[in-house]
Amino acid sequence: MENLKNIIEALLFISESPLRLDQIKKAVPEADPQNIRKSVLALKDEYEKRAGGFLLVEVAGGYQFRTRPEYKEWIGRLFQPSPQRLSPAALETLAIVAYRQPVLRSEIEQIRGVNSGNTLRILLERKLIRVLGRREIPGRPLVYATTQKFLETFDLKSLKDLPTPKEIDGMELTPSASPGQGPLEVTADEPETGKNST
Amino acid sequence: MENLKNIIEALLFISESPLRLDQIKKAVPEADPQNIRKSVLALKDEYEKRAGGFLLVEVAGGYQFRTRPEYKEWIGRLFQPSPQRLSPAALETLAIVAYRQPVLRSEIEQIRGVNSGNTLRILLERKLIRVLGRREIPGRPLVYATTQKFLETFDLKSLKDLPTPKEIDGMELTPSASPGQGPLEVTADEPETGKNST
Amino acid sequence: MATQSYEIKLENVFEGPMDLLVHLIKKNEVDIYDIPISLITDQFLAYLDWMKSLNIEIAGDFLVMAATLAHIKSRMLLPGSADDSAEEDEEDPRLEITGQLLEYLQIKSVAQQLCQRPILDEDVFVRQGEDALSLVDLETGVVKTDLFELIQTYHKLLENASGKNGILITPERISVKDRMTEIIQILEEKKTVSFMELVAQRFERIEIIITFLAVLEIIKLNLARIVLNKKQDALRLYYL
Repeated sequence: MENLKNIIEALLFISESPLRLDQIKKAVPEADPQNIRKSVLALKDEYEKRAGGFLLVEVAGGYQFRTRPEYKEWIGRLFQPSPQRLSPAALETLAIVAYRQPVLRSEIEQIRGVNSGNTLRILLERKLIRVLGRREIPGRPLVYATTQKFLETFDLKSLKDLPTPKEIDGMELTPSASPGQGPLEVTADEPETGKNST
Repeated sequence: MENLKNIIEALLFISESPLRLDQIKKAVPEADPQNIRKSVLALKDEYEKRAGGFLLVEVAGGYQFRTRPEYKEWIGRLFQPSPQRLSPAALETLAIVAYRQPVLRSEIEQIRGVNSGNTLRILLERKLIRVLGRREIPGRPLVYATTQKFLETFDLKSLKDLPTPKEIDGMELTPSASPGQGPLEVTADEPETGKNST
Repeated sequence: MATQSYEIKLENVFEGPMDLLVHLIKKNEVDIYDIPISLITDQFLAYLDWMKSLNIEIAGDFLVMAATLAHIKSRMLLPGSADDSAEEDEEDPRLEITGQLLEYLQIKSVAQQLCQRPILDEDVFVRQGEDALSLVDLETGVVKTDLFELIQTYHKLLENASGKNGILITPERISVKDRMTEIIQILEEKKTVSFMELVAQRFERIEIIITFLAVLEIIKLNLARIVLNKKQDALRLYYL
């Protein structure tokens, strides 16, 4: 297929959300998966070299065209102002959910030291987190996790791409420094790709 | 302004509708109108020569990026089963069925205060609810309940996982806070990348 | 007066007791692994007093932290635990707060780094949707919504409905209806189930009663048939 790269470019161009390679394969079943991959990477390269107004970015498990950050000022002038920035409290809560997922509200509050119901609600409304289910312990509390939109919003390829916490006071921060704390528990039925392994 | 062409490209890229030159001028007032025009035409030329997946076309008095028509077949394959939002009325009815099941139409209408036959039909068609049977009271009304697809759509293991209104009360939910965000797509067969993978 | 109003603004900077604690530790430039607990506790309490004097309502979370600090301080004063000779066998009571602080600082650092990334719709933008392509297939079509939207909708309905026609707005934790749904799910899977199986995992009397009521209701709805097996002296449900 000599026009495969063009077809993929058109698909990426029109898609609202990041396109995964398997989604592309579904639209172009006649193409070889290897060639699809190659074409996508070639496109990514091309746009980087071209250094135009937008780039092909790998994000949330797929690929998406995005404008280059340096042009946000002009875009902001022409289009609707973006949604309100997340408050430091909301960001903190989000960071905990991201790192400790699947996580309970009580675990979040233990780390933050404050009631976090309100910030959880805001994050749920903004679809950055979601209710994953319940933990089978007394009270059957709700379990929270981040969403696909979280990855898209913060330009993350996957949860493995989360930033690592900075070292504090020049010393390695090990979770073991917090003895007997709940959030580090690993439950058998819930795999934790999201957790950072220190 | 040496990056004018890039700024214009970014603006054209994210715009939903064709951009007129005067609109571009509004976003980049520091640029000379002559240069804006030149940059747009240069971009148009560039994309034509490149002959990729999309082009910059002059349309409706402005300029817009559009996929090349020859790729519509593949685009169609990718986007055919496009996720559809439930109307607020349908969501309301679904919420009542979910929390009150098994439930009668008359009970739904008592809570909503409006005729709900139509939304029930839509939900039945979409296989989110089903007829469970009839209640043995005068008129033998139909009894409704949610389906397996309902659970899949909302990513629930079972109905027991449905959060209770009380839990949301605990989050200090304010009715005024409405989600103005793009909804998260929930699909049954495509696991999210954001989700922990096994 | 001018300085006071300035300080009130400063107060808002603290998200909670952890934030205040971090502030105090930074201000005093002390080692997080060797917190002068007495000094920090005093300053923490002084801050609460100052808030009180300004008639600022102190959140319970701050009081909890104050109590924790006071408790650690008192344990440090116990013979044997404060001086170095005791070491090893007795854990430093400050570890409790150190661990929490480290964890909190870790999260803060992550939050900050997340914030610096190119954020969608703030720093970078994507093309707006092309809805013209939507073709809806009712049978297989996926639905664009999420759980929170569903709960929120129900919550609003309840709020609007409260006080109207005296509608019951507080569903029981384990209601007959819930139990019915569970039983029907079991029946759909297995087609048949005995009453004993249904109550096997139920230890509380109320749960057994509710199960029984649910079974009666299911039979009333003509959803299942109940048969008494004389040999085994057991009731068995068959899905219709």
